[in-house]
Amino acid sequence: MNQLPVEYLFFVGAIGLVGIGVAGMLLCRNLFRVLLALVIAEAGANLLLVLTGYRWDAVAPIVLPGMPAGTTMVDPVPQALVLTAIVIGVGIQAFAVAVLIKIYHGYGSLDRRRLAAMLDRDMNELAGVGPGRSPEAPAGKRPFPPPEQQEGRS
Amino acid sequence: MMTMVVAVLVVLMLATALLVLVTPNMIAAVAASSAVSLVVSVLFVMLRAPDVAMTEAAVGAGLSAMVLALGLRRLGLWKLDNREKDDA
Amino acid sequence: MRNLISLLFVGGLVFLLLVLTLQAPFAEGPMLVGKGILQQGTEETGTANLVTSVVLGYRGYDTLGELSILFTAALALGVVLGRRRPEAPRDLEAGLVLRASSDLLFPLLLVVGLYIILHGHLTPGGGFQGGVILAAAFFLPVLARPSQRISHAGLMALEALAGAAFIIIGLLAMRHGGQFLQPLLDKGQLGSLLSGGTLPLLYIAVGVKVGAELAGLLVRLGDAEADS
Amino acid sequence: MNAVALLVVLPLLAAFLTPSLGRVSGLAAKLLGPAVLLFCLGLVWHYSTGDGLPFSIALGGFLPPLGINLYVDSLALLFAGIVFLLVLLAWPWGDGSREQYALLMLLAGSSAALALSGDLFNIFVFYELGAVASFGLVVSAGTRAAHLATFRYLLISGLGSVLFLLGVAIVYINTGTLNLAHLATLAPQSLNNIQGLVAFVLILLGVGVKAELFLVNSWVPEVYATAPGWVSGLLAGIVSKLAILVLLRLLILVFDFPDAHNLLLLLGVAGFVSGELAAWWARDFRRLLAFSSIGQLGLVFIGFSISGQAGVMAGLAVALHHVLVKPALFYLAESWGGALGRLRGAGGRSPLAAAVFVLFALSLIGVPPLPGFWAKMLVIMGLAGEGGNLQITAIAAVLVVTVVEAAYLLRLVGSFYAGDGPEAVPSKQGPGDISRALLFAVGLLLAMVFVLPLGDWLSSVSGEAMNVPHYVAVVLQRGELQ
Repeated sequence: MNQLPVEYLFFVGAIGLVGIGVAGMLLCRNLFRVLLALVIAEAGANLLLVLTGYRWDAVAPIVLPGMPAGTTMVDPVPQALVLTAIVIGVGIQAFAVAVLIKIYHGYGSLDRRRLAAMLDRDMNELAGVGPGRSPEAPAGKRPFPPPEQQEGRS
Repeated sequence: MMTMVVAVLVVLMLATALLVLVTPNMIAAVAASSAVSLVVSVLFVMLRAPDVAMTEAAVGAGLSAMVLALGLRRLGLWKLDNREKDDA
Repeated sequence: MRNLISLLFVGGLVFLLLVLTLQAPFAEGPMLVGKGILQQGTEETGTANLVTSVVLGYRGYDTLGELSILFTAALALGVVLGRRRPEAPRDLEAGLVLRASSDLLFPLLLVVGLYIILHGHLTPGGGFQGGVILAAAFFLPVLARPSQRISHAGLMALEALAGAAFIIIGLLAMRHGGQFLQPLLDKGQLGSLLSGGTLPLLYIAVGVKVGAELAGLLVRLGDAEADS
Repeated sequence: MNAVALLVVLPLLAAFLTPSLGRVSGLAAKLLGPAVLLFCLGLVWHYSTGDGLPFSIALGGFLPPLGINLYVDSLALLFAGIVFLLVLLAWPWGDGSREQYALLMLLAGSSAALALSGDLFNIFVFYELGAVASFGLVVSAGTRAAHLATFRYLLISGLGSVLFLLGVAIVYINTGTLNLAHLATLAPQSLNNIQGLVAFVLILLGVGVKAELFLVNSWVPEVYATAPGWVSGLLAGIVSKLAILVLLRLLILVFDFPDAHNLLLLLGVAGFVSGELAAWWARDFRRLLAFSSIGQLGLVFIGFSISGQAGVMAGLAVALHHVLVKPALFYLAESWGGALGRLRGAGGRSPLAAAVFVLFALSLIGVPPLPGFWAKMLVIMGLAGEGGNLQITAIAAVLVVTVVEAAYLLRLVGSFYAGDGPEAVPSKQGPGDISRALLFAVGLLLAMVFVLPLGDWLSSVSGEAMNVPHYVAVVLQRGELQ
């Protein structure tokens, strides 16, 4: 009955996937890779969810002909949840790829930081305000000096 | 025996997942993410979840890789020697 | 700095989860709902595959939400990539091997997909898995013969029909004071193809919808490639 | 009673049919949605005026906790009604494409489902549905900035859903159930520990993405600045409010621990302070509104952190006030959405719009007769009633930051009436935007006049929502599964 290490292993696997995925989402700079990291994190969460319904002494939750009554089965509920979650995941993923294509068309880059800077500039342009926190386009009077100097662009 | 198999699979899975994050080649990254799904689906079989395993194999390893590959082609990253400049 | 905070966050998350789940009652969780379903599931829904009884019976409403999400994703993807452009020049046809094998594979995939959908209440598999295979069956010819196109309108209509069918089967149950999505029809002999009441019908709707949906997603992404 | 499922199902059915119907007849596609929405509004009215509330239905005839149930009380019906009303108001302002109509119906259906749902995983499914529908609406602006903002929103939201799933896994492994009522009976034993707290934090972060919670709200200014104005109004009016309703239910039924409340208080104060300070620094109208929205939702969380009925009531009051104010302000932003400097002298060019803005601004600040004052008052009174050190600090923070809020709003109001601006450009309001904003202003004034009956009604609604034993009894009427 010394099955302890195996259960640790499953958990380590699931949580490791989540950890790697989330770390990738936060640290990678290429947006396509960030999307891949999200996929990995989702797979980890799904694995963890299936683990919650697992039993050692049980069989898959399918009644087969000739199966003795009262056979223990694993919990079907988390499995159903994971089925749902997987399909949801792929739908969102396809949409994300389409958006990514458009972003690449629009900005010519997938680098997260460069894109963030360009988004900032775009939003300022859209709103008709100058780049950065410049002192010459304030609303009314500002009692404090601007906290940061204008960035490189004029 | 079971422990050994699971240990090998888990290590393989985590290593592949890390590979997704660090490999400079995007095609390899997509392939690796598909491989992660494949290992996960094997784990699902061991956890007695055949339905989930089938779905993960069909959706995660097959379809999702296809979607990502189509995306890569459109993004112009479909090159084997592509060292992305954008990734740190 | 930001990287450091991110790493700390991830480290904390992993550590917490590890500590918590290793304390948790693994493999002997309370399973209150699960036990109930294992006891009553086959009687209440008439399906041999209890995961199917959960997906379409006990949590059929979740499945409706999930179908809606796929539908929404396809719609939103259409909004992003825009309406289809008029015929753009396409690549030449693929090689003979690919074409021949696609001709060979198409009926095979179709049959396998339908088989998996139809037996979803008996064996592992069902609408989602079969639907993915159907999608592959319809996308394969597109890969082999880029000049041929699948009509988006047709796929969309098929999908709308399947989605509406799911809801209407659910609504029919309400006519006689039943609840939305309550199983109808005879439950039949457990383990035979014609068992499980309306659940196999629901699974066919799911399969067709998922298949049309995913094929549409792939075709759209592939189309987008043509005019780049 | 079972017809209550139609509130969710009919909008979804309409959404499925709209794109195909639009191919046959554009007019039919345009009219199908409003017809369904009006029918749903009628249904909401029918249930909320009839007796027999609260009740619960078991979908598919599978009794909870095995199946999924819909729980119908005044609070759920109130939010469902708000959803249908706001979507109906937004209907004529889209670009008229059938995809957009379908997305609006999906948003309506998913939001109604969230309001009624009595199952933890079901909440996840429809939360995701609402998220994807809102991605589609935001991206319909079609600019590259909108695409990028949507993608960043999608990533945060994806991270949130992973965290939510982890939380669900921890809850399930400890209790073996997902039904909220069943969880309410089990939580005092199984979840009143570190596991429960971690599950709460994970689920809070997951749902908090849409509720603009501090830490996971970085998408808010980007999305609100790039999306079409009416979409921002919908997001601020519907999506964030439904996320808050979900959190409220979970807080009352499942995670009713002191630690959870304190955490909510901290995050709420952080959100309020950071939001209002950022709004002070904002230089364009949309981002000012976005940051102010973060601040207001922080105030809602502060309200919910107060234990007992006072907290529920305070949080709901702030949330409902925000529903009245923010969508209207975003409608105004449709033509005012530029730099604040360009709004100089706007009071002369479109006096009506400026007057409406002044009204909303005063209410946001909390000037006495207006409803915003009562909402803020309830929060502060509730905090004072708790009386802990943390709560006193929170009161001080709220009061100080209110001064900041007043300063930036009044600064803007002042510039409206400060002669003609340097560039007398657009800032003229279209008749559609101003008439809708006026509708909300009238609502606000009515709320001011009828503040006492409203207060009584809110008190009874929150009392009903607070009554956990009753909730459990209604849902698990046929005895609990062992």
